[in-house]
Amino acid sequence: MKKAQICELLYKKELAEGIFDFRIKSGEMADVAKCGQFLHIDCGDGTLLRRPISICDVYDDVVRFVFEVKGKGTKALAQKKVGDTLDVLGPLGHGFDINDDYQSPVIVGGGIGIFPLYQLSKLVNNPAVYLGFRSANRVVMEDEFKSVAENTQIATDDGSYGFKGYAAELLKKHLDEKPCDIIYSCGPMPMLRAVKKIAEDYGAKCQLSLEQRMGCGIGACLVCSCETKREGTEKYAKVCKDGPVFWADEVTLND
Amino acid sequence: MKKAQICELLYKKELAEGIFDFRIKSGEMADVAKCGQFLHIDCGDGTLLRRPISICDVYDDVVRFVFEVKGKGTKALAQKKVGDTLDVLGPLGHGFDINDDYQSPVIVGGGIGIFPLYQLSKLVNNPAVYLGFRSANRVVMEDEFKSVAENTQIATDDGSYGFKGYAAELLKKHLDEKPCDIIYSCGPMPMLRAVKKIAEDYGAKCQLSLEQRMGCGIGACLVCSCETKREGTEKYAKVCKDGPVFWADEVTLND
Amino acid sequence: MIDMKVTICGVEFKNPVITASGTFGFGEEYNEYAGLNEYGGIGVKGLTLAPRAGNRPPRIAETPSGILNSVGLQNPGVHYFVEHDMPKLKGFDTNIIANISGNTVDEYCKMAEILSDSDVAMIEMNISCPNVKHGGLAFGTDPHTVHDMTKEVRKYCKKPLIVKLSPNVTSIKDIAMAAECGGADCISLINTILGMAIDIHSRKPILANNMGGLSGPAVKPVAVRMVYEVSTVVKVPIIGMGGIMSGEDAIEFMLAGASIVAIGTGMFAKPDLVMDVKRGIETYLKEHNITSVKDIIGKVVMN
Amino acid sequence: MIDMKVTICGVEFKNPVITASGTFGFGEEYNEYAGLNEYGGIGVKGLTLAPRAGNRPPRIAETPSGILNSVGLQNPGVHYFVEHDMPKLKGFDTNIIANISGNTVDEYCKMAEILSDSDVAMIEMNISCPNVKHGGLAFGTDPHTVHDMTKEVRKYCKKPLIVKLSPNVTSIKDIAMAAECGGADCISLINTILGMAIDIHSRKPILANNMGGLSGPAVKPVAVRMVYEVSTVVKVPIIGMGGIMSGEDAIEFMLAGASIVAIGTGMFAKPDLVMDVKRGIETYLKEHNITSVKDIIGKVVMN
Ligand SMILES: Cc1cc2nc3c(=O)[nH]c(=O)nc-3n(C[C@H](O)[C@H](O)[C@H](O)COP(=O)(O)OP(=O)(O)OC[C@H]3O[C@@H](n4cnc5c(N)ncnc54)[C@H](O)[C@@H]3O)c2cc1C
Ligand SMILES: Cc1cc2nc3c(=O)[nH]c(=O)nc-3n(C[C@H](O)[C@H](O)[C@H](O)COP(=O)(O)OP(=O)(O)OC[C@H]3O[C@@H](n4cnc5c(N)ncnc54)[C@H](O)[C@@H]3O)c2cc1C
Ligand SMILES: Cc1cc2nc3c(=O)[nH]c(=O)nc-3n(C[C@H](O)[C@H](O)[C@H](O)COP(=O)(O)O)c2cc1C
Ligand SMILES: Cc1cc2nc3c(=O)[nH]c(=O)nc-3n(C[C@H](O)[C@H](O)[C@H](O)COP(=O)(O)O)c2cc1C
Ligand code: FES
Ligand code: FES
Repeated sequence: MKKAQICELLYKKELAEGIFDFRIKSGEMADVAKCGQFLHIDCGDGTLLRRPISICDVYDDVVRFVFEVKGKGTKALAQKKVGDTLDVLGPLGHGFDINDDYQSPVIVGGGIGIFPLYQLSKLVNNPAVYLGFRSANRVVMEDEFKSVAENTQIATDDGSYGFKGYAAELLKKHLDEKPCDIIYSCGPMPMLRAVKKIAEDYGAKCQLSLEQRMGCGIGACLVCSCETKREGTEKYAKVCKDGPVFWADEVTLND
Repeated sequence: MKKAQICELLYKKELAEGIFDFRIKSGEMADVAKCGQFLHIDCGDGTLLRRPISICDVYDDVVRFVFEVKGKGTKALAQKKVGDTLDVLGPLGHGFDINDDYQSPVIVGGGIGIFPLYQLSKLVNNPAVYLGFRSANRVVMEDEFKSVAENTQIATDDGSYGFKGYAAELLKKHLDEKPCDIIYSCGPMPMLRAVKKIAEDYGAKCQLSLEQRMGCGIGACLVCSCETKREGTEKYAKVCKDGPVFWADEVTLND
Repeated sequence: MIDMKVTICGVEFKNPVITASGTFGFGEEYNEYAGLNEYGGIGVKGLTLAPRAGNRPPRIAETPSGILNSVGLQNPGVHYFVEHDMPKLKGFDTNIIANISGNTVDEYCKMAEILSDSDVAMIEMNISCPNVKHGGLAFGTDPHTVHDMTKEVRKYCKKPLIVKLSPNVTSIKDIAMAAECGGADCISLINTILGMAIDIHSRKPILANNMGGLSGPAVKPVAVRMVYEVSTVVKVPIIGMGGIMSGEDAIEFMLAGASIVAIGTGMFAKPDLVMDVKRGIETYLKEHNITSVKDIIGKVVMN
Repeated sequence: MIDMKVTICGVEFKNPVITASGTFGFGEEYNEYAGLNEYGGIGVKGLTLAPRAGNRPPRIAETPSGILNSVGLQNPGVHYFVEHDMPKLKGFDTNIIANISGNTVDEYCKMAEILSDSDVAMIEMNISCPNVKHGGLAFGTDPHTVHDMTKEVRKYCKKPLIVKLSPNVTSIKDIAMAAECGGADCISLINTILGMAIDIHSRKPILANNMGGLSGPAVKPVAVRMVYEVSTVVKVPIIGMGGIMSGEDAIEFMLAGASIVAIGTGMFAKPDLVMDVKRGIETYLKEHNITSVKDIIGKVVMN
């Protein structure tokens, strides 16, 4: 029987202002977690709903996630101290399609979307990784990504660090010059739309990790829908259960 | 201008199961607190209303209060750790009439009602103190009371410690045998009713500290009413502002 | 041993805790967190005659101690349910309560007819969904409409018929009496309260559908009041819901007059909440030396 | 500099944040926590023609993110107010809004007449108090009654007349339109939602009056929805309230259509909340480069 787990917070670090690296103890979750899945976390402080946060990495019996403080829930979560316990549901959802057939994967991340891509960068064959941030002071985990994927390149919207522009532009340049048999991407909706479009234009396979406001997180309440290409009742897929990772050609990104 | 104060929790001890002794730092409050006043405390954890808790004692810049875990608010309060801060409004209300004219005061407390009587026992002249508890394992602060008022006697409902019976019975015995120029009492409603009755029967002056569910705590919202002897709109007094300490002959204790 | 059985409309519930329609899908997902066989019953996702895609996302917003949802009855249609979901659900030893919504009275009748031939234990007529343009809430706010609809649907319904009331009304008593007069075998309440939340930075309502239904602990005092009010005017049993998060909350509803309680939003926080609530009720009964849960139904003592 | 001034019904408010009637007494107490001169206005405790003792205690219960109250209009009567409280309140540089409740239409008219000769800036007709047997809520739930009452009271009222609406209705729009047609110069909403909480151990309702009015953050989504709905059907300005705890909450109400916002229950948690809310609004306006608070009123963009 699955259940919510009470996990001790083992490690906590603020990577940049408002961005926290948490590592919690849960052998049970670490054992079964698949890259790209997420946790549904009770943040406390009177929040009713859990908050979905992607798994960033897994070591032994430790699950790592990194999150940015946005509103009430993540603010309360950031207040937790090492030694406190977290009530966590997971791992949930479907992760990335990782497959040894892919020889030249490209990973494109933006903002908080880079966190689920870290473990992915370790697990796929020699990926090219393009990470976009608003500006230099929001750049996090660069060294970590570089240590697992030497072809990591940073872009900032304002050019204050690395390439000036969007990570999607780096993807385009890559596709113009180098081979790519799959694109994995996670980040803000405009970025995902751009990546989807580029993938279509270049005929590349592409997986996107989506976000949506959630209730149950396990597929029962139908609130976390994303529009798919199919029609009828199947028009909407569930981000929590069918996703959060989808094949780009399945979803419209209209929402 | 008055305001809610953010006070550090300096000391915390569980005196008996679910009964906590808290000491917080607030020079401002310690300076002005009067014996019998209360604090209105934000307990956190999604509680909307503050919780009223009596001041138990004041030392230098430290305010002490003792409380029992009852429901959501006191439960959350009990979770606070030394070093955490509390958001406290106070001191509020009107305290006891302390007056050197009183030469033989008797203090009668029951359950959580004993806490506001501790400082009082120190400040009045040689009081006789009768404290009632449900049973032996609920007896707290006995030594402390004895060290400030040698005539302290304990009663338990079930006779598992001290006198078997109610503190009010000890009061009655006292009045039969010894002088008393004022009675101060705080405790559960049945005890207060008994004390009020005894005071009337013996013609003794008597002050009671009452409890009522509160909103604002400062006299504006009129939810904390207690019935008084007067009629008309003045039928209800405000426990938070006119009290919590009232002269026994002013209140009906009908509620 | 505490007797947790409650029988309403001739249907025996092994305990009085069921799930609220729409929050529980068709059971599959939650079955992984607590065996459905332990449940008194399960209310499954609201059905319509034809399949429905539901409203655009986002469909949920958190509010203080509550949520707004605007799912809009996404469902595969009553035929699909009978053919694909019921066969799976039949395998569980629990009561299945179907929940139906129509655009017209005729649709309700058709669905009641179809479901009457299935293995559902009861049929709940949802005339209180705030998230659809036609039918739903519009039906549930006028006593005459409620009466006439219930009477009509009753003719086609061979199972006990529950009428689910909307709290978005001036007098819940009038609506409940109309439903009872029309032939309702049971009343369930409350459905969600219409609400709105605005993202002050984008200046747009958070829900793509603009408005949605409020549920969760925030609505509990309103729900308890309405259950009590309805209990004073109808003789049929009541299924009470709205913000139940614990055994204590469930007891509050039962004292107010509910024979059965349903859990919805609370499960999003705790996927095995139904079990928690059941255990919480048992603990309370033990503490108070009550041997049968039936003995607390409607036992509030008014001041 | 940000312009926080809002003028409604010819009355200038130095900022759009006022207190909600009944939560603020007559101002004295809160003046010790934040100078009343800083307030846009203050809504004082509900008045009746004769003094009223109010309901038996307990009069308050905490519910998830909300409270139930059953004060029942304890007040010294309108005459006492005019003679004893107004002289003190006059000393403050802020708008005083009187709030009146009557057992009969006639009583409302008398009170409006009496207060018209005082220095109050506006008169708020409370036809939505759930805590009194006569008048109150009973008046506020029927459009015809609301229309006729407003029309009658309007005749005697020489100050701008606010009609305060009850959320305990099927269609808040119908009631608001009725009030506007009857001559209301302004609509305020929401008053409290009727609710109940039961102490499961004593089995009695916590409030001695059994039922009470729900307020606080729990009701915010319902209040925002109703303010928006009313804004779509009336031309008169709206005073919005219900669960405001921050500048962000206030902005939500203003975007939904409120010209002025009122703070009630929130002050029990934070006695200087009015100031917090005012500063929160200013911060938001600065961040969004908006120079006048007037520019956000009703500016929600529906999806
Ligand atoms: C599958 C998935 C994985 C995610 N992984 C990460 C991650 O690794 N790191 C990270 O920083 N963030 C991640 N997010 C986003 C994160 O869930 C939101 O930032 C967070 O829920 C905001 O909660 P809040 O209380 O701080 O904000 P509030 O705005 O106060 O939240 C209010 C409500 O809206 C929901 N909500 C608000 N923004 C989002 C959003 N972008 N996505 C989903 N729900 C939202 C909240 O969950 C909550 O129910 C992920 C989201 C999803 C769906
Ligand atoms: C003037 C005054 C002084 C007090 N001093 C002390 C003290 O020194 N030590 C101590 O242990 N307790 C004291 N109490 C009682 C204490 O306030 C309650 O036990 C506490 O509020 C319960 O809160 P809760 O959230 O744990 O319980 P819940 O039952 O969850 O509270 C729900 C609501 O009811 C109110 N409430 C419940 N019980 C009481 C009560 N007995 N009196 C007032 N409000 C209540 C709460 O404040 C809250 O608003 C005092 C009460 C008053 C009025
Ligand atoms: C996401 C969601 C979907 C719902 N869908 C339905 C539905 O299809 N049919 C129905 O009758 N009620 C539906 N409801 C209402 C619930 O069944 C229930 O009446 C309400 O949520 C109050 O209970 P709660 O506070 O425990 O959630 C839905 C509620 C939620 C939160
Ligand atoms: C204790 C209390 C007393 C109230 N008394 C009155 C009143 O006398 N007249 C009135 O119009 N509204 C009264 N109200 C309603 C408030 O003015 C307000 O409409 C409601 O509480 C919603 O706002 P809030 O959530 O900010 O409190 C009262 C509310 C509370 C909590
Ligand atoms: S969050 Fe409930 S179905 Fe996805
Ligand atoms: S608690 Fe508000 S007047 Fe006493």
